[in-house]
Amino acid sequence: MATTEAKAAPRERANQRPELAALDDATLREALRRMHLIRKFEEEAENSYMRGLIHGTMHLSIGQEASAVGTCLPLQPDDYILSTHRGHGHCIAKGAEPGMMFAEFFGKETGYCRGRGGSMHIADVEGGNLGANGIVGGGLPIAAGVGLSIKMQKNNRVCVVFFGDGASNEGAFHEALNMAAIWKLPVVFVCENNQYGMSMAIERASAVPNVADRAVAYAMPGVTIDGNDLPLVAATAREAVDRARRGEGPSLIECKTYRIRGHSKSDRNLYRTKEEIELWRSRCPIRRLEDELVGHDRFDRGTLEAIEAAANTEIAEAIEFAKASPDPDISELTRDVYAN
Amino acid sequence: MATTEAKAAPRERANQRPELAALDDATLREALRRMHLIRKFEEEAENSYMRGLIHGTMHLSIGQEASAVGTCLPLQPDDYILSTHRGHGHCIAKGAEPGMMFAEFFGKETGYCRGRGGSMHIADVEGGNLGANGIVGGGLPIAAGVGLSIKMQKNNRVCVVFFGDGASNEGAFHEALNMAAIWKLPVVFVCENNQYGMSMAIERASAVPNVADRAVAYAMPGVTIDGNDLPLVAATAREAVDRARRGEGPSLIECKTYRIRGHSKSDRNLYRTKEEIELWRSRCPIRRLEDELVGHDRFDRGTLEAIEAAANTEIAEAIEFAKASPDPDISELTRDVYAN
Amino acid sequence: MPTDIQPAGGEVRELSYAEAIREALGQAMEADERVFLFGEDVGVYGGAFGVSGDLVHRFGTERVIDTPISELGIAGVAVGAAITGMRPVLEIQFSDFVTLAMEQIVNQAAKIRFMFGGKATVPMVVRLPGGSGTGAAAQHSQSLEAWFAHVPGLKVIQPSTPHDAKGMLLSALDDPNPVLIFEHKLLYKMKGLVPTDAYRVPIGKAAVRREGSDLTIVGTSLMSLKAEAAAARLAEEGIAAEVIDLRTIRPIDFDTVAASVRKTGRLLIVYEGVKTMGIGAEISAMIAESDVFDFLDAPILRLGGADMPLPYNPQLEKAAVPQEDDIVAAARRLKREE
Amino acid sequence: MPTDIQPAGGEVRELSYAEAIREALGQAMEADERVFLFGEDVGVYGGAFGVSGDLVHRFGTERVIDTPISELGIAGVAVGAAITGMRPVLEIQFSDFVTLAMEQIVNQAAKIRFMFGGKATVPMVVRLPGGSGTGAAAQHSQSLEAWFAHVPGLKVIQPSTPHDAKGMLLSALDDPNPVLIFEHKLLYKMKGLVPTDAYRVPIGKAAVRREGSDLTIVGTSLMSLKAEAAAARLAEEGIAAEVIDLRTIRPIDFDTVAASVRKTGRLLIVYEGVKTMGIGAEISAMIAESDVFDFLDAPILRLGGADMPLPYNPQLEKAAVPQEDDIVAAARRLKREE
Ligand SMILES: Cc1ncc(C[n+]2csc(CCOP(=O)(O)OP(=O)(O)O)c2C)c(N)n1
Ligand SMILES: Cc1ncc(C[n+]2csc(CCOP(=O)(O)OP(=O)(O)O)c2C)c(N)n1
Ligand SMILES: [Mg+2]
Ligand SMILES: [Mg+2]
Repeated sequence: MATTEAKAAPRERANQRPELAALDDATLREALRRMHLIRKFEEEAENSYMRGLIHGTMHLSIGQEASAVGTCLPLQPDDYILSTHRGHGHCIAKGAEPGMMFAEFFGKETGYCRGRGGSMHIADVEGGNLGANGIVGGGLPIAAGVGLSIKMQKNNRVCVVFFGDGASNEGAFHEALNMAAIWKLPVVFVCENNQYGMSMAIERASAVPNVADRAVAYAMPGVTIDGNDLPLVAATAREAVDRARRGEGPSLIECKTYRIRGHSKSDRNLYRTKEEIELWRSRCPIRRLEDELVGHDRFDRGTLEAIEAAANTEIAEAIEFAKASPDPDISELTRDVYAN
Repeated sequence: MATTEAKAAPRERANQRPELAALDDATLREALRRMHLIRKFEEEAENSYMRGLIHGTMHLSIGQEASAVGTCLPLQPDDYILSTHRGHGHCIAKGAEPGMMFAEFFGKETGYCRGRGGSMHIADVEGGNLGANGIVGGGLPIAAGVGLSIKMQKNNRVCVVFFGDGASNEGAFHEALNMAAIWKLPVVFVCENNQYGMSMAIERASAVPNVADRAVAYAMPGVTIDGNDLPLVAATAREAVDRARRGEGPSLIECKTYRIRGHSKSDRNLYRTKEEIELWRSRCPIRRLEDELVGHDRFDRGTLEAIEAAANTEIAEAIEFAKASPDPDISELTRDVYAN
Repeated sequence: MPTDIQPAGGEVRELSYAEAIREALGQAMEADERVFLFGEDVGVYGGAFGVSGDLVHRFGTERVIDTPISELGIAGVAVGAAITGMRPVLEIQFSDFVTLAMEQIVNQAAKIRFMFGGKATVPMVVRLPGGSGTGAAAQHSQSLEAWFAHVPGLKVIQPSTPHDAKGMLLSALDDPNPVLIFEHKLLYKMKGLVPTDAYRVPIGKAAVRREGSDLTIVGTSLMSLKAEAAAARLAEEGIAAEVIDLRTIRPIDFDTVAASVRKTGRLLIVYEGVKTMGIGAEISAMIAESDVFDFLDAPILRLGGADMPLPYNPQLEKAAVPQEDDIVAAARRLKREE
Repeated sequence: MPTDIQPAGGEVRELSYAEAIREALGQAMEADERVFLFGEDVGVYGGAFGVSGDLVHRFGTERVIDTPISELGIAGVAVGAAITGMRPVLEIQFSDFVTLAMEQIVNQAAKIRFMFGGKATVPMVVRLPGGSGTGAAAQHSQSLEAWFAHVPGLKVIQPSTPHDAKGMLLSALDDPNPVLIFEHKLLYKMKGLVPTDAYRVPIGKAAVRREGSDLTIVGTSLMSLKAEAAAARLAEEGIAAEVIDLRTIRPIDFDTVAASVRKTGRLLIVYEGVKTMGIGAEISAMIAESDVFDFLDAPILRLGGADMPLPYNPQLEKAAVPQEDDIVAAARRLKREE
């Protein structure tokens, strides 16, 4: 989703912080729509799971919507993203259809992966999403390859790769950031630091408190920001994306955020406190943006409610589409193992 | 090899730089002996290779003797080292017998690995050398394991792991340093930055000019030093080893040095200039130490010549031992694949 | 119910497969302070599949160690600890992630002893939950054990019952070599009789689960249970299948398989990994190159995973690996062959 | 001399195996700007085995790219480039180091197309020098190709002649799937006739190198050359061996092997990888489960690497893998069997 950035903010945005003032109404409306879509998508996915309609596992990003949507705001439709096991948000933020996502979740032929991939592998290749990934850190070296490909094809695109705090301790992180740096690849590394890799707090898992502290090891710009602040995420991402597009090389952005739900469906939350979860629940990135917008008279409550309601409707229709969709044909079991 | 460090240097060492003054005569004599042994060992290995007595390949560390010997000076006999494909120096520095090393090279039953390992796998487990390694970076995660083992057994040992500049771009480097840091393991990471990983100059391979610049990513002390300066290497290593032994965690030491020979026997040196090689040849760490010692009246030339001559004799005898040793018995082909 | 309950002392009672592993770990850690468990989320989380459970509370965070997500690194930690006197037990959270740790397992752990001329040992145990059936799709459902059967220096086991899981894990901890244990995720909740004592089940010995004279079915892991179920159904049709649970895939207990095939003249091998180059290939080839060849009355059949990544959709997922019906059908076909 | 020189246009002259690969790379890079070569020291160094040679001078450092020592990372780079329109050729300096890159090759490259429901392709080529005989010991001498024959989504080839090396590499570059090429290091200097044109040798087709009626010897890579030499000696004793060079180990050309065994009734498979779970296991099992079983007059023999890491000592190293004499002896034994 590409946005038009106001060089000088119109008069009525003059007293707003620059990150907010930089976003016009249409952009904000779309950003809010996508954040709601993500939230509802995941709540409904969770529901469907509880009701036995979805098998396997799932990793919900409820509470992390701002980093996904904010990061994708400055992207063009033909820019690339690479996502993670916790990838629904990235997928929607890059413009995917919730209907095809639900269909994938339900294992249907109409799903993004024709029911073969499931939640952990949803890819919207046409839309520039080169896939969620079941392997922690798996997308990082691939992103370097996408960056190299962009550079060789001189097509002026950019690749954003999302990963978690836990992934930053994988060797793949190190190798990918180093290659992106030495070759000045148009890649933006976006760490969604939700403070845990499964049960492992970042303080226990990582030698440094901030993932972005590692950017110096690759001589690339690195910044740690409040990942629940959509305008800030968008402004930070825009800078990195522009830099990448100018051929000046990669950046590392660390969005501090929190996953409200357990790691996956089997998590009993033994490694964190209820209080901590509640604290972060109160930092909901959606409500926070809405409050700021109302506070600055950018939107009134009615408009916000309408945006949310429309998202709810879209999700309800998406589920219906998915439910009504056909299952894969078992005779096509081994289709697409090889390309011809 | 453990050394006795003079708390206050004796009178006659008063005008010497502290790194030199800290080393007593016996220590220096032994350090010189080992540097000469390494140099001669490798020159003779090269000779034997040329004459067809050794098959396979070999990686010579001529020019890098100070980093190997200096690093091992503060180690106790039961401390551990982990070495690399370019490991003859480390092996001798930790106290191995050149005879058993040559025997290994010649594929003899009396070799350190009974002729099964060869140059790239020489290990002197009893002497605390847990092995050269054919895999670049392969020793790094193992070192973290050795460090953990030391910590769990509370045996007060220290593990030094050597690796090259090229190895610092392996994911293994990242994972190992992170684990050593979070668990405060008694490991000293010694990068022998000889400026090339095979044909790849560090400036082309790595995003940062100094490997030690990456220490911040693991919140551990990191220092870049002149690796051809034996007293400096020894002093730096001592500090890191002491720190590790005190339970204060790992350190990263980068010894800038140069390999005078090609990467291996098949190197045509297309990636560097004759001038560069000559420049570094003039920075020979052995001659340099000798000159400093003579300059400060620590030893006279005659003493130095005697040390070198003794080393030459030792190497000559070592070769004879190796040549006279028996080949492995082919009926024992699959022995030691498994332990019983 | 396993047919080879050891004459171990102590009570016998029902435990799940996961509980049996936990009991073995606890007993080993009590008996030998060199033993420790580490891996991703094995501590307070209790392991991704709940296998470690409360061990961290019993033994503390120094002996039940949560690691960063660094599979190559933690495999190296196991090697380093093993060669310097410890007895590490490493859990790779899903066996699919062993793809990141192959270097340390294959180039280091498996070879160090030989490369060093016998002057070191690498007594480490790696636990690897594998297999499909949980809807976890292509990167979390593989059965990769056959790769490791190709690697000299390793031992590779696949216990299929709680009894064997406990006894073979304890044997693995006695073993001075690196031992990989592939545990099928669908087995963790299955129950079986397990003695309270710290008994051993040997590595390298297959178990005859059911005797029969018409054909031999060799199964591994979950598939040996499916083979038993299939054999019960076949018996109703008058086909007497002998069922062998291979249990160890490196080294393979050729004698047990050979003795059975000499008797039955027919062999069917069932495993979940991809059929091509799966463990069944080796068993078939061992038989075909031995003197048992002369006893064969029919081709040697293999049932293995379809030639594809594991699909997410549950119907497809089921269709991609052998099911009880497939075993019954294959056994019938084999019985008819002349 | 290869028996299947394609009727390709252009002159035919002698090239070494390494030169043939280089020629294929050069022709592909000229014809298709999406093709590029990368890996450790493939640039000015010319490749650890001199395969890339002067390519960097012809195509520049933007298309012949030296990489850091980051095997996992560079495999990922191949995947990323392939799914976005490029045709990467990755050299893994020694195939042993692929142990560091398994994750990207097995979990990503091989599965992406399927996992994404067919909505992406991964046309990448990985070149992997392997094999023993150079005194490089256990971590630089392995033949690990059989692992990849177990991975659906990949194609795996092992050309044994300069002619096939060129033609199969060009086919690999046409292929929309990830193709792994295992090149034996001892082959690089071997010479053979190679047409100047950019001809293709198909993936998935074995080559009958010598016809014979007494037994079939299937060899892979260097071992197929040894098998040819052995067959020549056997002919002098009156044993007519048919020699098949398998060339592709995924997918295996079963038809060619089966047709031969139907004719000869005897099968010997020779490969350098560890015998247990090596590619011979699959070929044996395919025959033993097919109707060719009925044509077998003797057990199916395999000659493969000894069950051990490769030793450094040259005598031991030789003893650890099949040699021409071993093939002759095995063939004689097989011929005698009833
Ligand atoms: C290579 C690998 N190791 C382990 C896992 C199991 N696993 C899945 S998600 C996860 C935690 C990842 O943490 P982080 O990167 O912070 O992402 P988050 O889940 O917090 O979004 C783990 C350990 C995996 N999928 N892949
Ligand atoms: C994993 C791995 N990749 C590649 C190689 C081949 N190789 C051996 S040494 C070497 C260069 C290593 O460079 P560096 O770490 O700087 O050590 P140096 O040789 O300079 O001492 C390479 C690429 C290897 N042995 N292992
Ligand atoms: Mg996280
Ligand atoms: Mg170097």
